[in-house]
Amino acid sequence: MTLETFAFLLASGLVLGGLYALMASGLAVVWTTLGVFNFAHGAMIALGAYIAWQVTQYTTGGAGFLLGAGVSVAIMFCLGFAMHYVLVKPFELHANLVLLAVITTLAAASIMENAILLSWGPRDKQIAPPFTGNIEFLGTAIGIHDFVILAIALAALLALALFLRRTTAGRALRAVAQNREAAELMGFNVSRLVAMTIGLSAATAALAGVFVGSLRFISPTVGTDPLMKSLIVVILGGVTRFTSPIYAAFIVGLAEAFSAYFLVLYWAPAVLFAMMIIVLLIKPEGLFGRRTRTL
Amino acid sequence: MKYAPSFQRTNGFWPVVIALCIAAALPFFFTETHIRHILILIFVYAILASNWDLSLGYGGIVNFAHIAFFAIGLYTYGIAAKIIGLDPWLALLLAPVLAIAFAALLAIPVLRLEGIYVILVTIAAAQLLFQLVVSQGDFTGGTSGMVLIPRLEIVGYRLSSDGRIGYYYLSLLLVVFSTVFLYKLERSALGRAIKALRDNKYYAISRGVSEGRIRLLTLCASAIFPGLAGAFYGAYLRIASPDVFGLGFLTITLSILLLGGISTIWGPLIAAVVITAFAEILADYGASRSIIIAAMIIAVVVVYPGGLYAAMQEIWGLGTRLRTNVTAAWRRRFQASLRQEAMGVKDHLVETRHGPVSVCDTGNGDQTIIFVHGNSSCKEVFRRQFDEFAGQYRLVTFDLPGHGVSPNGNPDEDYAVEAYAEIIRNLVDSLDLKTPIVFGWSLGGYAALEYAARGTP
Amino acid sequence: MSAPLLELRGLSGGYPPVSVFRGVDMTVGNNEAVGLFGPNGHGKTTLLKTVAGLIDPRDGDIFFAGERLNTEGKMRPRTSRHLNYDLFRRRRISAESVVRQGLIYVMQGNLLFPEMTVEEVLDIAPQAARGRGGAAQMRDLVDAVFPRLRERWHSKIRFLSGGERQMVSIAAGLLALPRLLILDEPTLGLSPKLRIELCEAIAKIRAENVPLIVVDQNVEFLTSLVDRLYLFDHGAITREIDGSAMPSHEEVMTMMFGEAH
Amino acid sequence: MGRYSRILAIGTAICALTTSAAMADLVKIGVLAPLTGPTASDGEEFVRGARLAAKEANANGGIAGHTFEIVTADVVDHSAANVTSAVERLLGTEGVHIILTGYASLSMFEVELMAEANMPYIAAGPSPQFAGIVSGDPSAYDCCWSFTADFKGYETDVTPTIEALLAAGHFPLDNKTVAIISSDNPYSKTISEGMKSAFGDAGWTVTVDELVPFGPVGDWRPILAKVRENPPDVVINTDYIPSNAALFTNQFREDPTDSVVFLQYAPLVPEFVELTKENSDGILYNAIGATLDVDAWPRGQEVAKKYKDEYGVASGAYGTGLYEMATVYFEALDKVGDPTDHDAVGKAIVETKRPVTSGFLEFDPATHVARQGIDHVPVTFFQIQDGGGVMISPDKYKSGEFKKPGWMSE
Repeated sequence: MTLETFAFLLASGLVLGGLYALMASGLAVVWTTLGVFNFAHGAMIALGAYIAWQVTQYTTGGAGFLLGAGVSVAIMFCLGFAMHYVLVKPFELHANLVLLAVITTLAAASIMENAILLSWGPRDKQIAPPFTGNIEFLGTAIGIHDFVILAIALAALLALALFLRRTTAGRALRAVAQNREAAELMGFNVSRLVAMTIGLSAATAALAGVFVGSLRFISPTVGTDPLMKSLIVVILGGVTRFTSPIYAAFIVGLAEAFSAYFLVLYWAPAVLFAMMIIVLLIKPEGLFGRRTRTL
Repeated sequence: MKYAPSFQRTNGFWPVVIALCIAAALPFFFTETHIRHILILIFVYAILASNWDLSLGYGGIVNFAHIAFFAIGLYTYGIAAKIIGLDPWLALLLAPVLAIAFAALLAIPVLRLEGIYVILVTIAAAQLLFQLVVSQGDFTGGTSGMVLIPRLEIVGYRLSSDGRIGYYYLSLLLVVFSTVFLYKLERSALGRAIKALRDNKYYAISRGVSEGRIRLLTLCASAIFPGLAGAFYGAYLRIASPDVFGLGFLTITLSILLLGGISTIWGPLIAAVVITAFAEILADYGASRSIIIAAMIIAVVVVYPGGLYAAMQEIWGLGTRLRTNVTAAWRRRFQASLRQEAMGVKDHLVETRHGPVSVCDTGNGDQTIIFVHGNSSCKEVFRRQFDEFAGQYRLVTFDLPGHGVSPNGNPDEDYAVEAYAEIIRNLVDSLDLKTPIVFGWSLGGYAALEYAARGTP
Repeated sequence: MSAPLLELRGLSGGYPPVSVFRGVDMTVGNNEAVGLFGPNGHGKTTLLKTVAGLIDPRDGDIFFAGERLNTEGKMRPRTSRHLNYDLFRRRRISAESVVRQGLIYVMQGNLLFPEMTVEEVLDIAPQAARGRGGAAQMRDLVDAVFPRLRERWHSKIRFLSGGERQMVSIAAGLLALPRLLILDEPTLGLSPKLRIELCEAIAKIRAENVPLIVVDQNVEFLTSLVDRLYLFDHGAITREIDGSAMPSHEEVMTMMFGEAH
Repeated sequence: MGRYSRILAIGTAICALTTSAAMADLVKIGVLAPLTGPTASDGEEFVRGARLAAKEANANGGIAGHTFEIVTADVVDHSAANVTSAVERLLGTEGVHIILTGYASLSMFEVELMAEANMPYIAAGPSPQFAGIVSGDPSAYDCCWSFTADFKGYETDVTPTIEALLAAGHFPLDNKTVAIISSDNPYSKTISEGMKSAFGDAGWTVTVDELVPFGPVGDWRPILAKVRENPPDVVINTDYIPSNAALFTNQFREDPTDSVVFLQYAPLVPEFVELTKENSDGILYNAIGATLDVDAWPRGQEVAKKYKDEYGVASGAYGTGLYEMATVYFEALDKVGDPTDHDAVGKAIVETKRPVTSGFLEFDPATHVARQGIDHVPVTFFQIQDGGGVMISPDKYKSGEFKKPGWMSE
């Protein structure tokens, strides 16, 4: 294998990894806080992408892209916030919370997908990438846009991590995730904090959607594949810590790129699912996880 | 089981008989194959959902690979009947065997995990199976599936002839068998062990229930009829395609299960009819149809998590309460003389903290004796005591809430020993009974003890 | 006499349909420390959780500093077992509003937030006290009472010992500027050395005139600390003992379980 | 046409004329289409094409005294359950006497249901699957016809066409190497397998032979890395999903090799060019059954224009295809007169010999599949030039010449 090929695969793996990290961290944040799996995460990615696309129809170029991303993140945050009150809060004390949340989030995903279909139609679309052209990366050419996206994704994750660790508001969110009753006794409005967490998750989904929509293409069902991928990432990494799915995302991205080269892409999904079962069997808390849940 | 009445003596007997008769007669009213097709689909969904309830509702194992049992049945039938050339009926019987084998395999990871991890590992297992099916294109037809799977015939008669009437009755038969199986299982020792393990795992284990064995059996038992239904589906549609692994199929079945209500056998059957019919009515609305159905599911789950069957039971219960209340009121009004004849005094309603109760009070005497009757009884059981002691003591007795001619109480509040004790105290206060002797019979005895324990002399 | 700081009138509650405590009347005066003593499993914690707003009371009222904490009226019984009442019924009391009023409940055996550091926990603790003065004073008090916490400032809670966790809990409660602090079994399961350290710390807090309700299994500690003692048994207050005649351990046992004990 | 049937036809025509008011009943044309789900964009085209044909026929006073209305049934995700339900719905709808579709299921199993109900069915799904079901007992499937021609040309015609381009001196032939990438679905896989043997027979070497799982592909770069290690003369990707093909094109253009690029089907879908913009200039693709919107084939131009005038957007293969299927049915109905006589309609359809948008339509009685070939439905080769497909082969229809793609060296 030449250095060129290696660089090429590395770039591919890193970009995929960054994308997966962004998708999976949103899923993990909700999971850690509520202990439920949000099946609507894929649909939120799709909806975020469509909102941004709509904005870029009015404002083009780099400004349009930024504005689109901003508007999409803001709208999706509000939607995520509202979703908590409709989809989870009403039965958060119910014994079957996990199961009920599965069905409400599945239903919400169906609503969002079909609403997208009704409002934007079924055809593939792309959010015009603001950066075109290639850059040299260790002797091979890769689209600039991919790298910019990777950088923004990492910056967004870093910002989220800093928010959660360093600010009082972020610490309050972590407190709610770790011990709900104690947080309530500290005088926090737990429902609002949980809703904020889901809002944050939706915002990262929107960002991921904008990136998918500009790197790849969007259709109403574009979220299905990211949902499965983030599921795998989250399980491999474990959900107990905010950072663990991020490592796992890069591992999965790189593994996908290199295994597609060395083995065949064909078996990649099967290998991933088999890995997922094995990890669940021997270390259910994930490769980088611990027993306690935290944000 | 000793304390459960036989099915013939339950409230459900006649409704089930009537539903069965209607189901058997339906094809004569609906001759179009379209409607029969929908009915067959309803039966298939009903089998899938109600058997899923065995693991999910009764067993508490959230198995998202349940649809994979169906898929295995489907592909087993397809491969056995078409590629190996087995007799279709034998292939049909082979399907559940392989489904059980897969369930046993699935049990290995499931046994080690809890809660949401079970969901994840089963999703992964189903996806892995999907990859396997798709990759073995030579046997399974790959992504497009295998077509022209042999159909079922009975001595040359195709079950699909005469507007699919054969398939209709076969699927009805499957539903009946599946339901009888689930009903019997639920009431067997195994069924009790399954429920015990769900409700209090460690207690159940400490009482000798083997967690591993029971969970394995639960999964295997829940695989039998889905496997059969899968094979039936293959024979009926004559295609085995990998889309049964998709999220769509899973969502419909899960919606049916949750809408019907978990931990009931009948709920999923009812919901299968409701959801499929509803989806069919809305078929012309395209994307809006999915939105409406999804919104409906959210609404039900959020507002009434118990599901349709629980709602039906509550409405039924409401009816019963209304009926008994009306009867009690009618008796208070028009049969007072009969009771007066027995007791010697006329009864009247006295207000208490737990609603009005019907009281007989002889009214004179220094020492009062209060008689409290037992479960499913009434104050008139004390008529001989009233005959005997009248004159010597002041005698008081009353109908507990929901008994005799007292109005019904609220089940959460009023049907408890503590509440009965409080009623006694209220009566003592309002009738000015001073320091009574309280005589309790059976349940009344507990009420009397509770009254005494509260330190009211 | 001015109105008491906390007043419970005929409070009943529990986890429906089970009723855990009934008809509890209790008062805590301004600047008063009150002890609550009774056997385990008889509903003390459920009562205090109700006061703290974690559980809806079924009947009765809670007044704090002259204001009612719960919404008025008796909890209406459920007529349907499956209808989701959480959707239709507003909670009758919320922990958030209770804490904002300055009634702080420190839970027993509190694991707190295992993955956060002491610093982080104490950073978010004053949240509820926004708009009330005296924060700096309280910080000094915490430093003075729990010098140990400074040493563990950047340790995660899950690495702390049980006693240290309890200290963090109490410190967090203090930083919320309590007008009344409820300590639920603060010395439960601690080593004797730590227990003594914690008891001393609580005494220091009391010395700062912080009104307290303390639940503990140690009668000596309670009687040395509080002005009044309530005996709690079978979900009801069975006796109220005034500070002028604090009984010994043996006497309390006799009061609760009779002569044979 | 036999004497009796001619008399019958005249008789019917007279009846139709005399009692046209009374007899002018409504025939419903069932259209199976994915109205929701991932392929809903194609479904929209199906319905539009059929609707256009019905509107036109109604405007002309109907066919044999009948007017037409479109009823649709949603096959959603093409799953067996949804397709069956949709088919049953149409079969159960009063007044449906013909069912048309672009494609309903990938396996074409619904043909079986149509045959059982004896419902005339014209489909444009994958013809090998169709033929596989029908050829066992063609007479049992007299009602079912595949508008899609035999796919054999997809497998065989790429090699000679590229060799012809080489021979014409458009680009040098280094070492006769080809990289073939396919997706694991019956359509792409069958074609890529056939291509491999066709190239092998012609003395080519297959340097890369990749199969990717069916569904969205996140990144083609690892596969492109393999391609680049040993740059081939020709790169072929038979994955037909437009977004996959578009991503492939974009990522190929990041660091292109000195190769001719051939994609299967996807460039036919309008959004492919939209998504790739100038990156797709120079890409080759072919089609069987594409609209022959060229001067040499007036029928294709005419229908394509009609569609565009009606809906404001250009049709893909399915819009005009469904229009033509409806036309085929109208012609058959015109001959038979009675739409309820499904046997006769089926037999009339087999006699179809007429130009349609995709070529000259004639069915093979052995498989009920439209014949493929230069005189029937041809395999047409296109190159994307300045954002539009230019037909460069066969010579009979071509509208332009091959241009050397920008990424290839001089």
